[in-house]
Amino acid sequence: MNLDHSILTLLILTPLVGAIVVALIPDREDGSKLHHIVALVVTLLTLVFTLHLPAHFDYATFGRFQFEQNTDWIANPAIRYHLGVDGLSMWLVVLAGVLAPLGVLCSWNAIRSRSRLFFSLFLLQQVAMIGIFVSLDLFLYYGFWELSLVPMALLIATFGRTENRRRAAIKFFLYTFIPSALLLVGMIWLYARTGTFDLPTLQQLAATHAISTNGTALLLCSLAFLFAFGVKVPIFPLHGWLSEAVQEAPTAAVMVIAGKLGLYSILRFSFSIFPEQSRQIAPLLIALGAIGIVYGALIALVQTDLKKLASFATLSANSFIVLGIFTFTISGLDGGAYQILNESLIGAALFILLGLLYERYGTYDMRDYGGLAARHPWMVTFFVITGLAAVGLPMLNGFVGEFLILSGAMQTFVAHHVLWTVVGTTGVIFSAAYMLWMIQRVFYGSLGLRPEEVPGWDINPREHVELWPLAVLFLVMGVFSPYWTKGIETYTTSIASRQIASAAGTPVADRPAAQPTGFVDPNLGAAALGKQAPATNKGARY
Amino acid sequence: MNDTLLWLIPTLPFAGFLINGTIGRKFPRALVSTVALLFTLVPALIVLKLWMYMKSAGAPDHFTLTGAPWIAISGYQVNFAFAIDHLTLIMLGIVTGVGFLIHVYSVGYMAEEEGYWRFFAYLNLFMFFMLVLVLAASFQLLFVGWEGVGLASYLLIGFYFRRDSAANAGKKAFIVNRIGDFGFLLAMFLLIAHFGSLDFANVFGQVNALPHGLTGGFLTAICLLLFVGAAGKSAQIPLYIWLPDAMEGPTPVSALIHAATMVTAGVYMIARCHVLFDRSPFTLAVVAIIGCATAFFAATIGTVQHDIKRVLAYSTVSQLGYMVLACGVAAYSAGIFHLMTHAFFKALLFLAAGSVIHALSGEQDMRKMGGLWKRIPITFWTMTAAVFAICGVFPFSGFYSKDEILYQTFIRGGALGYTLWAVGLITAGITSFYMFRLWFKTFFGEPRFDEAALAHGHGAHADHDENLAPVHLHRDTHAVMLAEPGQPEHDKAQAAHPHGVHESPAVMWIPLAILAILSFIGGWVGVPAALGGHNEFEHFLEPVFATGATALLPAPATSHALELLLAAISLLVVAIGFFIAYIFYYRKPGTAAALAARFHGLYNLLDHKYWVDEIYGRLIVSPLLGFSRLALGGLVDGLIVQGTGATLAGGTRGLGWLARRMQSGNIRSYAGWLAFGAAVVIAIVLFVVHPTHTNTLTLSR
Amino acid sequence: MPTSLLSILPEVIMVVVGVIIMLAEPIIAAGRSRKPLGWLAILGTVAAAGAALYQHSLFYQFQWRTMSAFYGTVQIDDFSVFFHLLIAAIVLVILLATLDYFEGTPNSHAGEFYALMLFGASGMMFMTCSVELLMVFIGLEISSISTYIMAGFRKGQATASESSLKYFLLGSFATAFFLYGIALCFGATGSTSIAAIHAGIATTTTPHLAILAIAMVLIGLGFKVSLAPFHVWTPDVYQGAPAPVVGMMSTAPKAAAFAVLLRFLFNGMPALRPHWIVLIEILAIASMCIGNLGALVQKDVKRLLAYSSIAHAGYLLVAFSSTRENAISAALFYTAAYAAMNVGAFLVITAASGYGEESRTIDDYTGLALRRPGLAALLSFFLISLIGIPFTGGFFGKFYSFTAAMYTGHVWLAVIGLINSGVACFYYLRLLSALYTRPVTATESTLATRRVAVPAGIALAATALATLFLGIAPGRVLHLTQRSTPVTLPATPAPNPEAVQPPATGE
Amino acid sequence: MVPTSYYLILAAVLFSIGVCAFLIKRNVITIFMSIELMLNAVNLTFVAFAHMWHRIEGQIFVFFVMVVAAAEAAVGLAIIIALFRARQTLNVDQINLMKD
Amino acid sequence: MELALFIIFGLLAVAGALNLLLQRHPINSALSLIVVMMSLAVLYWSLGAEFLAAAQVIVYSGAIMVLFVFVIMLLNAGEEDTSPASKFSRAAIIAGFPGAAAIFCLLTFVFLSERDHLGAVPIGGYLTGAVNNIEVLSHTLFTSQLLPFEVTSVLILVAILGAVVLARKEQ
Repeated sequence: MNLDHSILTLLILTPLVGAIVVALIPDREDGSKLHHIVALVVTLLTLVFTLHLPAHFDYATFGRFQFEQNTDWIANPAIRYHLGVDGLSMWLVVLAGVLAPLGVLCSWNAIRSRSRLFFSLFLLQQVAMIGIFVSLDLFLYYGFWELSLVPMALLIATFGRTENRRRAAIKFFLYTFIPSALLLVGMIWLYARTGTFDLPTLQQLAATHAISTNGTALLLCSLAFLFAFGVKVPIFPLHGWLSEAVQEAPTAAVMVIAGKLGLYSILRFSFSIFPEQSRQIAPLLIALGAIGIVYGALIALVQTDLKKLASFATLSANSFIVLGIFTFTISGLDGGAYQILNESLIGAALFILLGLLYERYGTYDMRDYGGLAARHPWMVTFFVITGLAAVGLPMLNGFVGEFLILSGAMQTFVAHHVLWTVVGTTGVIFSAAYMLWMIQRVFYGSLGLRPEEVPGWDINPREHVELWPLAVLFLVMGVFSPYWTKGIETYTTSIASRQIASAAGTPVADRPAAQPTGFVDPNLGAAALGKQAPATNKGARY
Repeated sequence: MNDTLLWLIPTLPFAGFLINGTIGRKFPRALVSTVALLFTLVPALIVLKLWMYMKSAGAPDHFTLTGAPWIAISGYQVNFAFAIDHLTLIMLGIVTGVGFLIHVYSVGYMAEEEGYWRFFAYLNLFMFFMLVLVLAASFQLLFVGWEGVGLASYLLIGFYFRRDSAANAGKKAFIVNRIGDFGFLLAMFLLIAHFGSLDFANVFGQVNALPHGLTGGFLTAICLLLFVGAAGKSAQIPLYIWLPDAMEGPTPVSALIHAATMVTAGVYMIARCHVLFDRSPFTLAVVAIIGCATAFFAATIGTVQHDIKRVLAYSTVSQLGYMVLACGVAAYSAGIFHLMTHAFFKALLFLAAGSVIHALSGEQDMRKMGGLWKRIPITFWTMTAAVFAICGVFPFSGFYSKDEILYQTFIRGGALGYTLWAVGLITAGITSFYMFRLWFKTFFGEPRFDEAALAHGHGAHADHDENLAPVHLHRDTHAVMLAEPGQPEHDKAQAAHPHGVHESPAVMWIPLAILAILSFIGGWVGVPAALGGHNEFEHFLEPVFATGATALLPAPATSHALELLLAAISLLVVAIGFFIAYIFYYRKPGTAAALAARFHGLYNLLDHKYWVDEIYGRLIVSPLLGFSRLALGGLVDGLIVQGTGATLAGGTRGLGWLARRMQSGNIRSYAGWLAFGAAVVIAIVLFVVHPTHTNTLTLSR
Repeated sequence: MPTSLLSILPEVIMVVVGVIIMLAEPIIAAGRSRKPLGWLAILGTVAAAGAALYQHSLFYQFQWRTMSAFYGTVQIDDFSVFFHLLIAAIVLVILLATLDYFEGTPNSHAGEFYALMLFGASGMMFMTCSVELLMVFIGLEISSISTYIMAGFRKGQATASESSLKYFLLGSFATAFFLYGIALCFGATGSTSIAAIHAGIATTTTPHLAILAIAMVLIGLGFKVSLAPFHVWTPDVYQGAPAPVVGMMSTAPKAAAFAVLLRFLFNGMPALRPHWIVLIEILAIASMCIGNLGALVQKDVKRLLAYSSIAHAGYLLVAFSSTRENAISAALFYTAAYAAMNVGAFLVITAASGYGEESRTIDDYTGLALRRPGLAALLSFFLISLIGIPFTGGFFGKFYSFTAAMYTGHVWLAVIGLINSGVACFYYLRLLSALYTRPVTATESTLATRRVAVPAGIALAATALATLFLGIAPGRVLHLTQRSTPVTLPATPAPNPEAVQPPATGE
Repeated sequence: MVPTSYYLILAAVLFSIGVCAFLIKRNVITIFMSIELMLNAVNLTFVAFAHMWHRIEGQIFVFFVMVVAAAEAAVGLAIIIALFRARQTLNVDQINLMKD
Repeated sequence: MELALFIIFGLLAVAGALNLLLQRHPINSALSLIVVMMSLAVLYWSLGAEFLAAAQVIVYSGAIMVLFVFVIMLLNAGEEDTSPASKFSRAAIIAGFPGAAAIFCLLTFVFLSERDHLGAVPIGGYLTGAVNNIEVLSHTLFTSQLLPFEVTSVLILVAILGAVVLARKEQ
């Protein structure tokens, strides 16, 4: 039997069955780790299954989905059980597979009581996440999208750190749910117009302008989509929920709370169904992305709470991706998509490390820390590696993504975009500042208050198992990026090339390779650039 | 030439880093140093072999090694590729040679330190990145080395991380470098946008293919941005502030990274990109002015410093200014020449200073030195060679390189050229003054240190803060808990270390000696024709710099007589500097203090380094943090972002209270609402008619 | 069996079993358990459901679309069968849950309760199959009066009798409006039969009376289904009434009332759609907004669910803005989905708080998951369904409703509705997250710790499964609801709406 | 000849007075009476329409309303008695345990 | 003549209704309601509903109102509490009375605007001599309205059951 036709279902079912199994094992007071072990086995199994995808993926197939499954589910409305992946979603599925065992491992000691609840919710969250990545039916996707909210909200509400947890959970839920109500309106509208929820079909209809001739309605609908996704990312200034949720959520949950779901959704749905509307709105999003980068970094710079810092760092990092994908250049899209993977891994590592600190010293307040480098040489090593990956040190993964994003933004050759690229690039300065500042406050200098009172221990073997794979991935993904980007390109080329066709109206190949007269100093002649309409298509070359 | 061997040049140090970095803490010290030295020596030997190959007849003057792709997307690809030409070769020689010597020196210098394995791991990491930097065949790979050396620098400056000042200095270095990188990155983005590649050969080829008259425009933007990067890395105004602070690192680090190699990366980069810079006269002018200003500015600060390493740090900034100035007047080979000689003598200066500090068990303040020349003669003599070299005393190496720069500046002509020359000349005098000041204060006069205290104190290094000695780095937690503050280690260290002022061990002075020889003769490869030489150095680099716009411009008129005259003038200036120092610090030691009291304002200004750090703090850092905290964190995030959500939530809740108010619990009021509602409903039905209603679509389509 | 009897067979069974229980009740000694009577009632309900299915099978057998009896007073079609089954199912589940509810409580009148439940159900069933407004009125009164009584069943509690009184007085008040509406309808068309009204609207000389009649009928039925602004009774009555009764009265009579409304508007008054459509929109928006806003500030769980039921009535009413077929199928689906989840929620409350209802506020439910994880999980599931998270019945209910509205271009209705459901999740979540939070104070909350009885467990499982089924395979039920549009007899061509345009109101 | 509309308006007057009485009266029993008044107003409308249309259904309806009113009265008064037993009051303003 | 009859009993009915509203003691209100009902009985008669007129007197005034009076006596209900604690409900004043007035106005507006189509009423039955009002009524009751008639028994059953359950005194 060929696994290719059922692998995606298997991927969804494995954690689901796992969740049910975990839910059936009763809680015991004696601190048994049965739930942990079952969850670990399930997540590892899922990881193994996800690896089937890159192993059997056809990298030569562009713009088409693979491992497809397409069966009837509900006749009316026409909802199909349609799964499939392309290079983009494939890697995200693998990412979800990688993060899950890490989540279980980092909860090993953090979750002592009510582990049944924790791990069933955690596995449900995993189901939803994989489901989001593999769904090709808009409705099915929406189902998983909403499904992802509940376990997350409950995880925050139940396993939150402080008394503020319920508030944070509700805030998280509301912030995500209300916009997704708009998403649902948009979906229903689409359905009412087209009678289908099938993404490939909708994509074709969109390409032939067959969804609607009402431009305003389409734009509004695309905005509804974008708004829902943007809050989930979160895009500045829609990040109101992020800080509290990150502060409260247990490490395993925080690893998947922001970024990839929203960004993937923008890439997959906004860009596919509303190609022109997305480009219409792109200047705004580029601006917001650039502002978000600086904004998040600057606020992170003045935080004293580690998790709050990390939350704004997340905002900043996700803003890079937003900036990248809305440039609609291959470079920006590739970099953005790649950076989703990177940022998730880096964020996971960062939150795991913060969790380790919290496990030992019970606080996230930086002022209570200091001088830990001597006590935890391994921990500081991983912290520094993670920090460097986050600030985009070359040879580590963050750099490749950031570089492609920003260079993609520059390639748009629109004065306005160039300006925002410059603004966004300052993010590399600020990100270094807050990361190093954090590392210094926690690890350098003299021993802090908490560490003086509480004995800590360096990283134990289990924690090594969590962190080494991530550290190695940082390096490998920073050095061998083509392995990932070639998969991602099966997606991005279709998105980016369409823009060129629609915007320039001239075939790419016709353009001369270098055209000195068209060059304008962007810093000096930004205004002049606006007049040179053809110059805006310079990115076409890439 | 075997490709594999070439690949080994950078990878071996990296392997050394991995070995020492992961399992080094379990190694005995001897094994750590063996690994570190071996993995630096072998590349140095390979470079030697490469050198001989390149010198051999029939060898290409440049070639490229291409490896696996690093980033490959549609329309843009960058590979792991190394380009080797004569410029690279010189840099390779400096990096591996000086690097190896400093490694050797460190074995002795760091012998007693905790985190020995860590130190060598970082040093090897630095070597790796520095080699990548000079070997890179594309901007992007160069950037790998560029950032990587920054990282290594960060780690090494913060080596004594217990000390807040060290940690701060490391952070500061990294962040200021990042500002430079910001420019570098933008330059790269513009390059990609315009040329579609970051490959040196590709980009420079395209630039050379541009019409000859085309200068400026976007090229100016790119060059200015590149120069921002160079200014960060090579500590030029306004980004030089990190370098003096970087002296918090162990002295060998200062020698290797913050004097000989890393800080010259900016100069190297400008030289490497000369094709671009040649297209932008405006940028070149900026480069020259900034370089010259930096040279002068740093030199003036150097005159009043008391910390021996800080004097050297400012002199480094100043000398880097000379190199940048050379680049700015398109005398790239002169810049590289000075880079090389500077690597020799400045590394030597630092190492010798380290030896002094070592001798005085950690004292860095020159006011507490004096009369050391008899006590530590090897150090004294080697240092003397270095001081003469840096001051440009004939025939020490510095003389040739510095004079070449001043000469090239002069013949550039024009008001700018002459001004720059004049400033450069004055700077040479100041350099001579403060270097001899250091020389006199350290080695001559009455010993001002407390011999008794030295004899009884333990032999910790300057880099140790007594209270914060970094102990137990490789101990597990329990040991930390039990052994705080680690007395046993101290005792052991004391027992092992000779007391009192002492000459350094052989493993330290042998590198000093080698470098002293190099400082002396290093300049002889570039003896100008005016002095009867052939300037072989310039000719060696000709294949590299012969391309580009400068090569197309008419060469400025040269004259041997002029060159000799200028050399004589500069020697005179050096002599004046020497005499002032001699009088102030040897003959009449009180003069300096009196002058300082007389010109109190000026002295204060210099003593506080023109308050530049404070100005940056007040004008940039504090406002930025305040802005982040209050405007962004408070106003935008608190009020607008969170506030909008809160207002919406609160408003909704308020409406909820209103809805609740309907619910008074009284049946009569309920009936009232019902009646009211009924009236409204009736009114609506009677008076409001839906204008259109469509019955076109069905659910079951 | 004569057709006439066959057509009211479910109701007859309910009434007969009810009478038997009523008669048997005094025979059983005072202290004895009334469980056998409960089982009898359950049997009767099952039989009634079976009868409804039998009617349905006859349609298949004879290819009937409808079956009319008693001079056209009642009309059995798929529509009525759907509601018969739904009402029977609700009553069945409630009966299962209440089997042990009264045990151990003196003077619980359990026997009378079962009888009233059956009588009330028969009234609701009559409402759904009547096409004669007089019959509707009688059915409505039977169902109302029995619910008035059941609301006050825990006589010891002061709140119970207050709840009963409020419900009764305001209910009668609304009934007067409903009756007035029927009277005006009669005045406009000279008949009280829906088919005749349909026909009469076309020829009436006094269309204003008919329009007025719509308003009055909507007021009366709007009260029964607790549409804003006729919702004011809902929170108080739900709070005071026994939880299982609330479970019943928040679903079954509402379903019946919606059935009447559907028949009345879509079969009786389609010609006047331009007049009532605006009203429907406004009532829907008002109900959604007021229901959700009111619920935001509630502390009492039953009051909270009361407000939520107001909002849900609004969501359901959104469907009415669509075309006839879409509106009816969506509304039917919503009714079923809402019944499943809401009954389920109230059954959990019944199980958690018992007869005495010691646990009332959200705080009382804090930490439920710690002691009774199963109940907490079920309640979470029902709440999730009420929020409208996919793969639950509640979601598809809303989905069909809003999609239906979208088909006739009521985009803003859908937008407002969905934003409302976003707001709604706040209070559901407050309860939901409380379930999983450890209580702050050390004092044990008063949540009962006794086990859930087997029948109640079955009832809970049934509602949960129904909610899940509606969320996973909604197509099955939707298919049923789409076939279940009420039949208009005699089928007359739709009159030209222009003919009934009222004269300009300025005169 | 009396115009039918007069009867209808009279019914409307009585109905509105009934509504007002419901709003004003404090005694539960009186409030219940005001409902009866409203029902009577509706009955008058029915009869008037029955006369106008010459159809007996209107009168039949009134007949049923009377029956329902009787039944409601029985139940309603029973509820009032039960309430009085529990609360010892007939004043609606004091029957507001549940609010908000 | 017809008009005079209508006006007299119409006014009497309105007066009775207002008296119901204004009287403080429930017994007085009950008696006022009986006046309304009696007046309506006359109007029923004038509208040709002889049976209903009789039923109004016997069932409504006779049975139902007696039940009311009985309960008033049973519960010993006195005059209404007019203490400040029991003032008008604010919602009733703000919303209720305008609402009631509006309802009246709207109804009247409609009735008046449609008055031409509504026609006029001659005194006596429209069922002229030939057919008896009661005969038609009973015929209809047992043919076309048979089911409601039968089902009403269930309603009454429910009412009895409810009354018993609610009013029974617990031991």
